[in-house]
Amino acid sequence: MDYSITKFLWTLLGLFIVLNWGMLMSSTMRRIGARVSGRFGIPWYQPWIDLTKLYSLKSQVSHGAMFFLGPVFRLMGGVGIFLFLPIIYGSDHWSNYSFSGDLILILYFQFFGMLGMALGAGEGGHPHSAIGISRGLSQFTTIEVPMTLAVISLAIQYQTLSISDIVAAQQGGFTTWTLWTNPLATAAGMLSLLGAFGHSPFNLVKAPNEIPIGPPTEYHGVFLGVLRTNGAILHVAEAALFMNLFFGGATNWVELIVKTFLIYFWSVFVGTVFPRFRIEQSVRWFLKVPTIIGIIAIIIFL
Amino acid sequence: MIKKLLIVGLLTGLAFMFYGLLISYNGNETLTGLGSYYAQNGAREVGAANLVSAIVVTYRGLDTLGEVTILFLAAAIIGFVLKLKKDEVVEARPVRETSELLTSASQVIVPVIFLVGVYIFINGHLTPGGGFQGGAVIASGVLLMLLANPTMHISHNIVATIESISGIAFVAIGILGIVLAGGFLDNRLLPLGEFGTLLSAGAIPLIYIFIGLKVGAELSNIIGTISYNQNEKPN
Amino acid sequence: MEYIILISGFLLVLIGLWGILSQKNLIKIILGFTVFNTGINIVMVTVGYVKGKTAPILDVISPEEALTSIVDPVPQALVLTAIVIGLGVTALMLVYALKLYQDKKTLDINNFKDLKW
Amino acid sequence: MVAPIYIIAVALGLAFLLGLLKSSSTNLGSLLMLAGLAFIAFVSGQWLYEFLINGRATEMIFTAGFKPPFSINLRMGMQEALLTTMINAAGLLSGLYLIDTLKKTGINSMTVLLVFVMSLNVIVMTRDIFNLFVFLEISSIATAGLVLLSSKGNAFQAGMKYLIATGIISGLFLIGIIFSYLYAGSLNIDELNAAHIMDIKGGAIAIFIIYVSVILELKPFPANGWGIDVYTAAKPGFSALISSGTATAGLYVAYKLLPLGGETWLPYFTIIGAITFIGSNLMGTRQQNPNRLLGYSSISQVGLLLMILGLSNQLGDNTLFIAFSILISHYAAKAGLFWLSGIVKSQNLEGWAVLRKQPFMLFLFGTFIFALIGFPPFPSFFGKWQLIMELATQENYLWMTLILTGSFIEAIYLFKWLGFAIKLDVPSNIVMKFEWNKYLPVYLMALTLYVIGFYVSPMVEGGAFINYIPLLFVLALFALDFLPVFVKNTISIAGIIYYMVDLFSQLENDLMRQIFAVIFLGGAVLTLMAGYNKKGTRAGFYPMALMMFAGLTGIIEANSMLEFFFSWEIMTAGSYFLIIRGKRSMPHGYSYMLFSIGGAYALLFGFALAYASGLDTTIAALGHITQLTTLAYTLLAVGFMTKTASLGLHIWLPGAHGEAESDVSPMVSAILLKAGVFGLMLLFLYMGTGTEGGDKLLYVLGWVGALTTLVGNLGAVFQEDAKRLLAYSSIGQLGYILFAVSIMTQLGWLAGFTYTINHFMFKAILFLVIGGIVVKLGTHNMYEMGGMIKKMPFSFIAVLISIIVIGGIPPLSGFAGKWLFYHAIIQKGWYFQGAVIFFAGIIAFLYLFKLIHSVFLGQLKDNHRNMKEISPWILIPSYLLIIGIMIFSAFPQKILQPIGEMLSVYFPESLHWEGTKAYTSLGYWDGTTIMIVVMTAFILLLGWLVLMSKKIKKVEQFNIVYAAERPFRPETTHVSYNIYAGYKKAVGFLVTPVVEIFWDSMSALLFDFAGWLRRIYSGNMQNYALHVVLFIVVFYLIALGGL
Repeated sequence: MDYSITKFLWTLLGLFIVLNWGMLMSSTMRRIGARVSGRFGIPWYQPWIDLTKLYSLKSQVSHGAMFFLGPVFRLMGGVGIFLFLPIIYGSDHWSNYSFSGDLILILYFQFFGMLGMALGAGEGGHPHSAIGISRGLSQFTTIEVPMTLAVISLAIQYQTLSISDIVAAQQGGFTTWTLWTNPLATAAGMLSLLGAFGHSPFNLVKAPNEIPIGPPTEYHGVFLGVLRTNGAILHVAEAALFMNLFFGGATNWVELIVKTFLIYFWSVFVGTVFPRFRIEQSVRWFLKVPTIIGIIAIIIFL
Repeated sequence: MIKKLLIVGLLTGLAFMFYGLLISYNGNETLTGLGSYYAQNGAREVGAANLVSAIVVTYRGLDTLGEVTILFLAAAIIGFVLKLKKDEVVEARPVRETSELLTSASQVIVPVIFLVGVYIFINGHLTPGGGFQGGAVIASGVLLMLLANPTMHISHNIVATIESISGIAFVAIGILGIVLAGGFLDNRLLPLGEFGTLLSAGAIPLIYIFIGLKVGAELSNIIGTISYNQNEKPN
Repeated sequence: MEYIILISGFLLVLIGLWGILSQKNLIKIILGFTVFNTGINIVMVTVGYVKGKTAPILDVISPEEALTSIVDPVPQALVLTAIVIGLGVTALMLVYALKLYQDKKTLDINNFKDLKW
Repeated sequence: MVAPIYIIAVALGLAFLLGLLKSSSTNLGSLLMLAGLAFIAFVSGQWLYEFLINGRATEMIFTAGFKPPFSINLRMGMQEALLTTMINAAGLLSGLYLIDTLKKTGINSMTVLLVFVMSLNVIVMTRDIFNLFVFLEISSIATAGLVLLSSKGNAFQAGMKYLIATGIISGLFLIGIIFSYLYAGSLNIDELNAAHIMDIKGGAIAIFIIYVSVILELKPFPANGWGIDVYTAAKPGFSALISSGTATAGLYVAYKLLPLGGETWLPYFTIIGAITFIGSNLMGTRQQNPNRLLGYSSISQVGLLLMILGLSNQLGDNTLFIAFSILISHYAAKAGLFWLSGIVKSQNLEGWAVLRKQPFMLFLFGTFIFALIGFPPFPSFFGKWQLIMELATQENYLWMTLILTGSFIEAIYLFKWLGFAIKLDVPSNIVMKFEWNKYLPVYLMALTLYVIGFYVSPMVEGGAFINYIPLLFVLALFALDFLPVFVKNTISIAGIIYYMVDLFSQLENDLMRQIFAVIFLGGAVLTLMAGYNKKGTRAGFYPMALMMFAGLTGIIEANSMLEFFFSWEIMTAGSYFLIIRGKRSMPHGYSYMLFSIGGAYALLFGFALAYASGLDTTIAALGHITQLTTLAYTLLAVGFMTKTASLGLHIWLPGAHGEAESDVSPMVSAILLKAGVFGLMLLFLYMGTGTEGGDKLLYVLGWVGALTTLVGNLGAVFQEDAKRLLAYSSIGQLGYILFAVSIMTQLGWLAGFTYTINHFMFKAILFLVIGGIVVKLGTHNMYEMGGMIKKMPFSFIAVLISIIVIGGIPPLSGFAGKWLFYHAIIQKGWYFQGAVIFFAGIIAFLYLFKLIHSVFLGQLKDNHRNMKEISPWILIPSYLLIIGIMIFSAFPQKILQPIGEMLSVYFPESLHWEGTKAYTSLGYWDGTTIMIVVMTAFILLLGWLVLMSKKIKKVEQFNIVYAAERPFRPETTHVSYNIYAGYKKAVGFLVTPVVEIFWDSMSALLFDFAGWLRRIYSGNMQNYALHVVLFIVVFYLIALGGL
């Protein structure tokens, strides 16, 4: 592994690009959402304004050490996924610290941030934090079922668990994408992605309207800034992961931007069309259609 | 009713088993096995004219000791059983008047009975009979006395003493057999004497006397204890 | 001849058992036992019988002729012991019956079921 | 040398002499009686000594100076000397024990007792069948009489029942004797045996009658109501003698007469024995009265011994050894228990809790129970072992199964009883008074068990190598039990460390055993350290804990299957006592024990099949099982899986671990469960892959492992009790291990080892810390906790690190397990199992969050505001383990690489290392790099946040707004109870306690069946007589009906 300072700087640059692209993507999506509901929506630069504001707020409240560390964990989760992901295929500079991109590492690194966030919010002592987390975790267990099945299916298909190798196997044109070579795994993965991105109908966890308070209010100022930062990075990183797994990866930044945008758009699109599930509904849902698709995706390889 | 049928069924099963024994039994034409040995050598070895006595007292003396022990045990158990619940209220049995005939006759007959009993056990090695028979006869005398006089009290001490001393004597003779003769309960510790006479067959007459006394005492003891217990007044 | 005795012995055993198993009165059950024991004793003596021979007492028979003229003395000796043992057991049973009667004022066997299961 | 005939002469002479005494001189009488009993005990003991030490030849005693068959003869040989010594010792001790009762009932009763013991001697010694009959009658009559020592009214009923039944039996016996005399011409047993009268129809019937009488005297099920009542009604002091003495003599009679009918009759002995063994034990399960229970148990043991006699032609030369070792255990244990019963004087099992007032007596009680079940180091253990081994070599699987089933049923009620004694409230109305004459016999019987066990062990193949040193250490701690905790703890730790150092020098080239040695003994040291926290003497804890560790060490050291099983059972016993120490542990300790015993019997069966395959006693025999191979491996796996609490066999674990004491939970969870893992690994290594049955088994076990994980983790999610949550989590973790090991590739095993090591570390930490908190807060319920992070920050960090490991979150070592798992699964092709495993793995987050949130985060309760951090003695071992976790996480290759090399001997290499990188065909992974990257990034981000944050204000607990107001009650604000309600709605059906329902209905079925069956014991003596006749007729029709 290359621990040189240049490597570090390249990675930092990549992170910066991803962060900005993430923010831009989220404002764009919000605008699309607003237009669909007949509103005008926010300006595209709104996230930067928000972030600047949050980082410069002075009044800060802390409930204790874990409360303080929670956002760090959360951000580490997002950044970590980025770090361990070969973001541009075939590029030494943009492969970060991924050592050929181990899929399992990334799948499990998602928990890092979640756990930290959960603990930090927990120390805040707000009942809604605990409720939200319990729902989030409940839903997450089932989101991961089709995802796991899809990953296993890919592993069987490509006989590797390295993201770089999976992307490499998809090089050679549009038709070699997993999307076409293994459509069922892709379907399972993309359904799972809906939950992972947490848009409607799987956004009871965040419950933006009914529960106006909870972690987002408990965490304010810089804390919220850190969380927002993470959100931006995480969305791109995760979209990039799906891109790598199912859509042939990206050999340059343009390809990455286009593909991640479309992947992200898929979740927003579903979110604007479907109403929200209750938690047990979403749990059941994930254990039904996506899981069955995932199982079939494996069976065809047996 | 079902139970009765079951019993009948079971007894039929047993009968089936006995039938098996029966059909394979052909009767003995000649004396064989142990019996022939005793017939040939019993008189010479033990010196008792009554071969059954020879077997009972000498060859199978240990059985006899056990047998005496059983009676002794029965008496002992009855002894401690019947004194167990002294405090319990026992209804006094209405004692019926004994008939004149019985009272008078018993006074005459009892001594004779005792005498016959003694005769039987003393001659046990010569004639049919022996210690048990004699003892039983003596006990029947005691029973007659009790019938004649239901409230009569048989002295436990005397009976027990006779019983114990004869028992000890029996064992002692047995041990003497080891010391003086071939083994435990060997009758040849005394000279065999002339075959067919009273003073013959070594220690058999002696043993029979003790057995007779002991059995008589034990049976009397049992009868007496039961009778006493029956008559016990509530205290 | 010996068959008849043997059969009657077995019959007595069965009759005794019938009494033991079917009678409700303890005293009758004990009587059943005496019948049962008697039957067994008869069977035992019969087994020792030798056709046409006499008792194993050498008063008139000389010891030399004994082998050819007496029945087997062993079963007789055994019976003697068995009788006494039966007597002891019967005496005990009677005393137990007595105590049971004193306890419950009845001799019906169905009343003594304090211990079960 | 005193001739054996003096046993009769002196006893009878004394008995008659007693009749001369006045009825008031009971003191003299009792002295004479004891002298008599002592004398005959001396005579037989002296003969035993002669035979044992001087190798004297068998002595024949001819009465009346004539040679058999013309006169009665007795025999005094090794067997007779041994049995009469046993009988006379029991007689003497019973006499001593009953001395007060005897004085009360008078001299007559002393006479009867003396004669009774004497008659048993003659029964053993005599070689004449009629003489046997006479003395059998004496013993029957004496028994009927001695029942009446009890002043209870029902004693007469019992006596009468006994007389009626034995009357019928002895009458028939006479018929049998006379007809066998008719055909054989002799009454001498040796001549009868040689006469072969089986060929004549009448002879066969005669033999049948003799056999049925002898068997009936042994009280076979179900024709034994009359016998049971005697046990129940008699004074326990006398029941002891019936159980130990009469049974011994009666069995010897059966043994003496075995050649009479020849081999054709042996199966009947076996069948009747088996029916009795199982039937009586079934009845035992429904008993409330200790004496009656012991009665059933006695009869069942006799049934077992009868079986052994019946199997003698197959057991060959080992018959006597097997019979003796089981008989002596039964003898001493049953006598001891009956005598104890007389001391406790309780009419129900619950009353035995009074034993806790006298811990030593409780210890003896436990000794007897364990000896009856056949635990080491008692003789019955070796006897049963040898029995099962021999039966397996003869392919007698049916009898093996029946014997083990019967033993298991026996364990059901005996351990229920033991549990009552250990756990129920001490009744105030029962007083145990110390009377030396009652206590001494109990002590002596217990001592007998230990001593004989020690002397018997070398007689079994492989038994000579059993290492008793750890047990001696345990014994020493028993002796030191009065010392304060601090001293005992130090001694224990020092002893274990010393032993561990010693052990390591022996295990030089065996990495697998080294790892487990570290887990077992290193774990022992760490968990024991927490014990410094306790005050007082902690009576009984240290011997039991060390016993468990001794057993654990033993299974590592074992070279032979016997040593392994020996240690396995020692470990089970120790852990049972540890588990049952918890406040509410009675039912859990009980179910733990039952599952353990069931598992142990499965193991025993498997070992036996292994032994039978090549007559090899070493553990390596597991490698070449040819008899019923698949069944053998399945049984062995099931046996080990009872310890790893795999699905179906897991229901004991949550209670047992959850309710155990705070430092016991880590011992049994982090350490003890690994014994099962060790066993499984051992088994699988020997089994290997490629066999058809074995591979199927592995496939099934893989699924079992996966589903265990799911059930365990789901179960944990819905717990409100912190320790139970951890316990369910253990089930889940052990499921992973089972799954991993079943994969049978290098990767799978590496995953298994990683999980094993991790689970050891984090579960020890969690149970230590959570256990400490539970004790400190006085509640198990998580919703009653909360906010502890402020009070117990060190505990929080320990728990946090542990849950990161459980969750498999990088960069800690848990991730290594997950990574290896994915690779192993995909290589193996077990995709669906793998999917289940990973689903379960994510579910783990639910309970982990619940645990850490409910305890440490959320709202601090008012009554906990003054709480302090838990004891440093808990934190020190926890932090030592955390250091271990950190090292393992940062340098996984240091441990995994050698393990991989070790495994490459057994499996094709599927993982190789380059520096810190682990390569498989699917990818590679580098724990050290991950650690560095994550740590660096985390520190940078933390720095970023610190840099950005200004003027952070620490706020109070309730500085939140909730439902438009500021809450003020932590109870209403702390969200913890049923936190996953929505989840439960969706997937709650998966936690339906199917397995519990299954086992519950199984036990209900058993109990109902026993309850239905025992209605035959109607109490009516006539029915009992009917049973006897029925038994005879049915037996006759089966045995000779067609003749």
